[in-house]
Amino acid sequence: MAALEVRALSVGYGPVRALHEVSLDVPPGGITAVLGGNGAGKSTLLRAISRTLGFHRGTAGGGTVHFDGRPLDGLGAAGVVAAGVVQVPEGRQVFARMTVADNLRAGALGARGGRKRYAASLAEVHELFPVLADRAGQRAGLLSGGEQQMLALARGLMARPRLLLLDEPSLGLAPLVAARIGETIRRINDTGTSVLLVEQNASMALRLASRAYVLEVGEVTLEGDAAELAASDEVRRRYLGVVDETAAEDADRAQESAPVLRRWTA
Amino acid sequence: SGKATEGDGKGEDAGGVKTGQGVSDKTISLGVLTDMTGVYASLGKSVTQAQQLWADQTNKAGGICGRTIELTVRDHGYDPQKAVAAYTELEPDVLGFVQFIGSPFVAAVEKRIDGQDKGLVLPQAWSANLLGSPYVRVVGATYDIETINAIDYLLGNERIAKGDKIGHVYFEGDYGENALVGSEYAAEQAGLTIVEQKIKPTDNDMSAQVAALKKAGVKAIVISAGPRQAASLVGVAAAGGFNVPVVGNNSAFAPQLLATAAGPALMKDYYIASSTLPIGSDEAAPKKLATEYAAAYPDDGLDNGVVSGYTAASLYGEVLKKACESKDLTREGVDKALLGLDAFSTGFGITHDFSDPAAPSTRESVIMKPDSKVPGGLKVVQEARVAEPAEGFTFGG
Amino acid sequence: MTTFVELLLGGLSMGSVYALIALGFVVIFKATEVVNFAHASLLLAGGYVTAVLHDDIGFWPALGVGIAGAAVVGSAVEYTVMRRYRGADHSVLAIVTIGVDILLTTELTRRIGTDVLALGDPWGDKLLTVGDITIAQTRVAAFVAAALLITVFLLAFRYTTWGVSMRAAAENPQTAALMGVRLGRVSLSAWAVAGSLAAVAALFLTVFPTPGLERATSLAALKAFPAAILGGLDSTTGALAGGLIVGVTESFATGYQSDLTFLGRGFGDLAPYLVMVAVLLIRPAGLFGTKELARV
Amino acid sequence: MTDSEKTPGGASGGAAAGHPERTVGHTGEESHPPPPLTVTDVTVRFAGLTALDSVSFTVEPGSVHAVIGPNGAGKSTCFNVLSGVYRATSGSVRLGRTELTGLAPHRVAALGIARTFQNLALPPHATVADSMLLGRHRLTRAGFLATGLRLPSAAREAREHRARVGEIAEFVGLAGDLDRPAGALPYGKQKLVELGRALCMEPTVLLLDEPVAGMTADERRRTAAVVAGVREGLGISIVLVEHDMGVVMRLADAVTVLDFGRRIAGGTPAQVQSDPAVVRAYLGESPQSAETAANEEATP
Amino acid sequence: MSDTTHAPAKAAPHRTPRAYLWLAGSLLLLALPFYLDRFWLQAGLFAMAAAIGAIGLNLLTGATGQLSMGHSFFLAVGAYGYCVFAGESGEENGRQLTGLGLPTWLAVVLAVLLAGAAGGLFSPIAGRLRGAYLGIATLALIFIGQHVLFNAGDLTGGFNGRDVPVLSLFGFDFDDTEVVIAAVPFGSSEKLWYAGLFALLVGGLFARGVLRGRPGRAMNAIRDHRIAAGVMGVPVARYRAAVFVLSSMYAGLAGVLIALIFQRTVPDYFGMILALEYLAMIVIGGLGTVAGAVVGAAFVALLPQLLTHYSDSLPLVADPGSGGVTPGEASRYLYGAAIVAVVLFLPGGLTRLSVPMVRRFSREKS
Ligand SMILES: Nc1ncnc2c1ncn2[C@@H]1O[C@H](COP(=O)(O)OP(=O)(O)OP(=O)(O)O)[C@@H](O)[C@H]1O
Ligand SMILES: Nc1ncnc2c1ncn2[C@@H]1O[C@H](COP(=O)(O)OP(=O)(O)OP(=O)(O)O)[C@@H](O)[C@H]1O
Ligand SMILES: [Mg+2]
Ligand SMILES: [Mg+2]
Repeated sequence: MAALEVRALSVGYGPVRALHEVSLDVPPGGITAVLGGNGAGKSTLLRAISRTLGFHRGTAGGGTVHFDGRPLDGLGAAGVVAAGVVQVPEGRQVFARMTVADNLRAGALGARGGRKRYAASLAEVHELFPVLADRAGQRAGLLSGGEQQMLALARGLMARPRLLLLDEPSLGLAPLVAARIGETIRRINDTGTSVLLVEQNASMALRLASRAYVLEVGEVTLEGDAAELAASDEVRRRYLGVVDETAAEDADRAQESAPVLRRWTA
Repeated sequence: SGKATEGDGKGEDAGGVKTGQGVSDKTISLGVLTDMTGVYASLGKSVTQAQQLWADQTNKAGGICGRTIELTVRDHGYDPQKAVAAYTELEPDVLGFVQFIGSPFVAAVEKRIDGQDKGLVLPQAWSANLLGSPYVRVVGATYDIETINAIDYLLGNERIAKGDKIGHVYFEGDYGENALVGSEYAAEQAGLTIVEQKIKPTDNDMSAQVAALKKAGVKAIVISAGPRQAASLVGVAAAGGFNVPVVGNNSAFAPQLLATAAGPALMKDYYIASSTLPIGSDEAAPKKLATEYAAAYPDDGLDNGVVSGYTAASLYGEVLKKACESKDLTREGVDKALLGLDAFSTGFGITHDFSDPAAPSTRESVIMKPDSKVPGGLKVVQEARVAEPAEGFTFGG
Repeated sequence: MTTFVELLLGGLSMGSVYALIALGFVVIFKATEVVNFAHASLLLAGGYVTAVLHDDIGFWPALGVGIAGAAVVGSAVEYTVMRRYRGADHSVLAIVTIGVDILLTTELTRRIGTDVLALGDPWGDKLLTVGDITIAQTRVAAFVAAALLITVFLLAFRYTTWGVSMRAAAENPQTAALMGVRLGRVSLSAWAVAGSLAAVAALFLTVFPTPGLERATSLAALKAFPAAILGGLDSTTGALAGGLIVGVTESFATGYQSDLTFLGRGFGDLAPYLVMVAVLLIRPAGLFGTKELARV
Repeated sequence: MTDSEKTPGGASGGAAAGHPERTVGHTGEESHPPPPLTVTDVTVRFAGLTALDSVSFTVEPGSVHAVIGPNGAGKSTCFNVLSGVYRATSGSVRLGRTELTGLAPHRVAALGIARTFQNLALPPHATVADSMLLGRHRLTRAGFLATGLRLPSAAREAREHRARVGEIAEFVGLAGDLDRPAGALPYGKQKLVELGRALCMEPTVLLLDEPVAGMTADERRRTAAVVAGVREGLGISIVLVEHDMGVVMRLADAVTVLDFGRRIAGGTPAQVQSDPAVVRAYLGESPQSAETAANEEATP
Repeated sequence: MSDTTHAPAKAAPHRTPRAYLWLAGSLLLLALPFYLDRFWLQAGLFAMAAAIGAIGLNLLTGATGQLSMGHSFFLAVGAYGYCVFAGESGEENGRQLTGLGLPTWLAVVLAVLLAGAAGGLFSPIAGRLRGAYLGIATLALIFIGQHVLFNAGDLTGGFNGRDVPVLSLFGFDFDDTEVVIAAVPFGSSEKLWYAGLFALLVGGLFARGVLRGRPGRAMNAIRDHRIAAGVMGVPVARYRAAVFVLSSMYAGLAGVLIALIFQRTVPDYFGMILALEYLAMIVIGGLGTVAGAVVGAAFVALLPQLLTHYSDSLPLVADPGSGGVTPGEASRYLYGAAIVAVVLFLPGGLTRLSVPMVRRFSREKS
């Protein structure tokens, strides 16, 4: 049985339809990747699972979400966290006026376990991102973009979730760190946490994941084993950036004829 | 349009009585512009209920000029815009106003009253600024006179003497500043020095004022503020062993205060000057009013607002009767009737003379002292009289 | 000199009452970033309950019920009104609290009517005298209560998960929800706490030297605005400091009124606002408030 | 009342009035290269932290200059100094001969320096068109009176500039989204709005802070093409901060590498990429980054 | 009147239902003085003045994000400024009052400018503070204003205020001397009605132009992201100051109009409650738009009047003094509840209401 089971999920923002009958699984202890271009609906999918669509004036228009057989649909956002599902949101969203340390404490609010567990989690994320230990007393809003991303991720890890929803965790991270994020995800996964990974760095995502889905304009267009998907032409071209010779030439020509911006004359 | 055909409402009834706005064959409408939800709520409530009581009694006794009295009440909550709006609303439909609380609002419409409307208005305020209009008439001594009388009481009882300093704690605004004119005049006459302390209606703790007055070494304090300020002042002074007499204007007392921590101190050495006998007086008229009011409004306490509201209403009644006799119930008729009224008394200890719009209707004041045992919480310590300096006081100087 | 010390102490003691009121603003602001204009009516509610009950059940139980009652009123406001606006603009929410304030104040003033209610406190008009200096015992009690409560909240905000949840929810409700913060519960608790604080403040605002609780009592709560801002709207320490500064300023401006006549009489009410503006010019987020972030 | 500070002519050159060296260009034909942007010994300190430590580099006219480095190295801080948001503790920044240090942001903008924000700084409710029109603030002159009284000049100006906004939106690929609120767009598109808004300023120097973050591979390629197109078409200088080495390699003419606020390397992309210090501090030997880089290089 | 309905007939095919609504609304507003009592006209005039003031506040708070709780101060500056500029020196109510005796039209202009200048003086403070801090700092203005109004007696007349000189334009006096037009006697309210409508129209259109144009975008940018606005070339400090000045000028104009309606300035009026009412107006109507300000002003200014006027016929209301809920209290309950409910059920303000309605209307037509 799947840890997370999304069935025929549809979501709209007012008149805008963002997801249409999306179904997807995250196997227990597995990593599932979701790929898709801008506006495909990846973040919307995660919001629907974590029950935070309301904050964006979005509404679920049908479908079900189950986690370990329990429906998540009736819960509030905090209830979902209590069930063990934690989302690291897109675009950092650190608590800018709180210190780094307090951000991490906030991350642990939904976690079970006492002081010891907290100390252990803290030590772990500090080891992972030493800069967060150095800057413990600094207000999070003053961190650099990448540091904020690390904090957002670390904050999510503090909750010790059973299912981690990651929305572009490597956004804005230096290559070295991005690579480390990959390792971390794998390590977390090894300890039994399932992961639903939305990531633009498709090569990393597909390397980590066992299953993968491609979303386009709110619908699943491709799905399957991550390795198989990585080999498909479509995915290679659009998400891995691997281009065969003729296509490259086409692209170059297309660029030539692509709209050029004239200078502006008053 | 409907507006165009509307006449001025003037006419004559079967009995040959001329009528105008607010008077029909069956009723005489009077307006009440009061404050029952704002800062003067406690005054407004007593005054309005007393006036309603008067109207009911009058109607039961057959009304005036064969007509029943109808009061239209508007509660403006001490909001200028609402007050002016309420005046505008009622003015075309009433003969005049038996009550108008808030002297700034009276001032705001005074031009209209004097210029076109000419209906008789009895404000529940005693500022000398209100004098001078033939239509806006103050019933009782103005604050300046009242303050002179109050200070004279202290002098007469040898609580203070020439050369002393006395403190004056007063509200910013009409009331306080008019009272200050009186205290300064009295001080000048008696060779006293005034130490001023201006406060706002939102100040409830008089500790700093007491400290300042104590520092200045005053021998007595005049307070021209609200009941709460008086209570705090007297309480703080007494608790701190600063034992000087305190006198206040008629608005500086409410019987409810006697139940608070300041109660004992108030009963010790605090005096109030006023233009009526207290409701708890043993005279016939106050006694009767007290009984009837208590019967009509069993849940509400007695205070001096009841007396002053009832007095104003009775005055209006008297004027209407006189106007009826001269067969002219128009606004002009009412005004004329009032000017002819030079000895009006309702048994509350003071006789009023309304023949001069530029002077208050009396220069006398009764001096009272808090006493929790009497209804209304005040007993008389000195009957109505005019202090010598008050006789010669000129207004607007 | 005695006058100076007396005014200073008088100011400090009145200031601690302001500090208590300001603390109520701070709690709501920290939890929701909303300036709560309904605080004055919570204060009236707490005071009213205490005042009507003390005769029957004694002062301390009455105070307890008053505190609980105001907490219930606060929670009810949160539950029935504020909750429905989650995510709205903060200035919009401030306006909503004005509406709530009008409703509550109208109801309470209608009940209080024209009465001046005593709270039945044990201190009465007793004074504490040290040398030449006297100060009302109620005010000493106020000072102690303010210092105590403010310390408690300072620690609570800093060290409990409640404090962290509150700040997180205020800053970014959505992300806080993603961290498992129950937004409803957090703001409910904040309103309840603000209500209880208001009841305590109401006690000290209406006992000697002020005559008692009456309909205009809530106006005095407005003086806590400059106090809260001056200290920093999101700082408990700031509430204390701001309250004391406002109290002392007011006391001196009034006490030395005769020496300050060139500023116009009745300057005492204005002085706290002038001090507030002066402080804000130097420190735009108050003395202890969190400075605005300026990074992109 | 704000009209006084407008650049006369408001043309593409956009150099400040009173800047003697460059009179403002008016036409597309004219192709004066923009003046060089020189950063000299810039140091920025925050309480207990040196975010930039005596950093110097020069952006050659018309070139793409990449600034790379680990997270927290000081790249965005550098942008903040260049755009007047932060004031450098010491050092100087010059555009041609004009000193920028100490100028308020809007004065820097008036000189034709435009930027995008790493963490997005878009109004949540305004439409994409309005957000982009904001970029044209410095090029337009209608003030309170002119717009309030609806003078024809204001209407004409608004029309012209809306047309140009349309062109730029078309160019960056937002033509279909002009009437949507920017806040409701997906992350990647919001980055494009930022880019479009900066282009709307008709800048002489364009500062891009991670323009392709949050995009898929082919979106990155497209955006990179847009950036290349900007340089081609407008001949302006571009300073680029980006963690995607593929994009950096493809676009940059020169690279400056920062680490802990210090400049640790500089040169052509190729030189930098093989610099051991850079590899150690930033790139690492991760197969992934090499892979992307290689892929990108396959499409020159 | 038949002319007016005929004239646009040619253009009719292009007219949207919205334009028809506008037309009908304007005709109604122009005709009202012929039908309404002074009370209602006065209520309407208060609403117009409030609308002008609220437009100003919406420019500042709604569009630029600078919370102001001191708006009534600037209204006071306008009102008293007019009195001082237009009034004559002399004694009034036993007080020596100073007045410059300028022509009244000039006094209006100068009063508005004076209010603007007062806003300009405060702008250094406004430039440094944000959010609730700015809001409460502006509260200081009210207390300063009240202090001055009470203490500068020779300018303001103190507690009881001073008389407002009658506005006179081209020899036409806006006073209570009756002029009969179409058999309807025109007093000050009827005359001022048209002056008020004109001022509101001009003020509204001006603000709308500003909001929809370049300054409006810059103002919104400052509200949404101050730093980004600066980087985009908006001189933030200067703009904030300019908007403060402009907003104060609107308040000044509203103040002048209010003074003319009152015929007397009363310091009590310009207090904190009024400032909060203005905030309520823009929130209830809709933040950041002219229509929002106007609708909100009408709501806040007229609702209490309606409630008190008809309170006698409201159920559950007892006679004053009988111990039940008095009309005054009932109207306060309803007013408080209305604020809460409007904001609750119409997030974005009352003006949101009209959008779907007009849309539906036009759909049905087509
Ligand atoms: N708050 C909102 N209001 C209206 N429409 C929205 C909102 N949020 C997202 N959308 C729309 O829903 C669709 C899906 O957006 P979503 O943010 O889920 O995309 P995404 O796949 O996460 O894109 P990206 O990779 O850029 O983050 C898009 O068309 C977007 O415009
Ligand atoms: N206003 C500030 N106050 C305090 N520290 C700051 C401030 N701005 C930046 N810093 C610190 O300066 C360092 C450099 O930040 P900067 O944003 O320039 O990094 P960056 O190179 O852009 O990193 P990234 O790639 O992660 O965006 C960081 O450690 C950051 O925490
Ligand atoms: Mg997304
Ligand atoms: Mg950065």
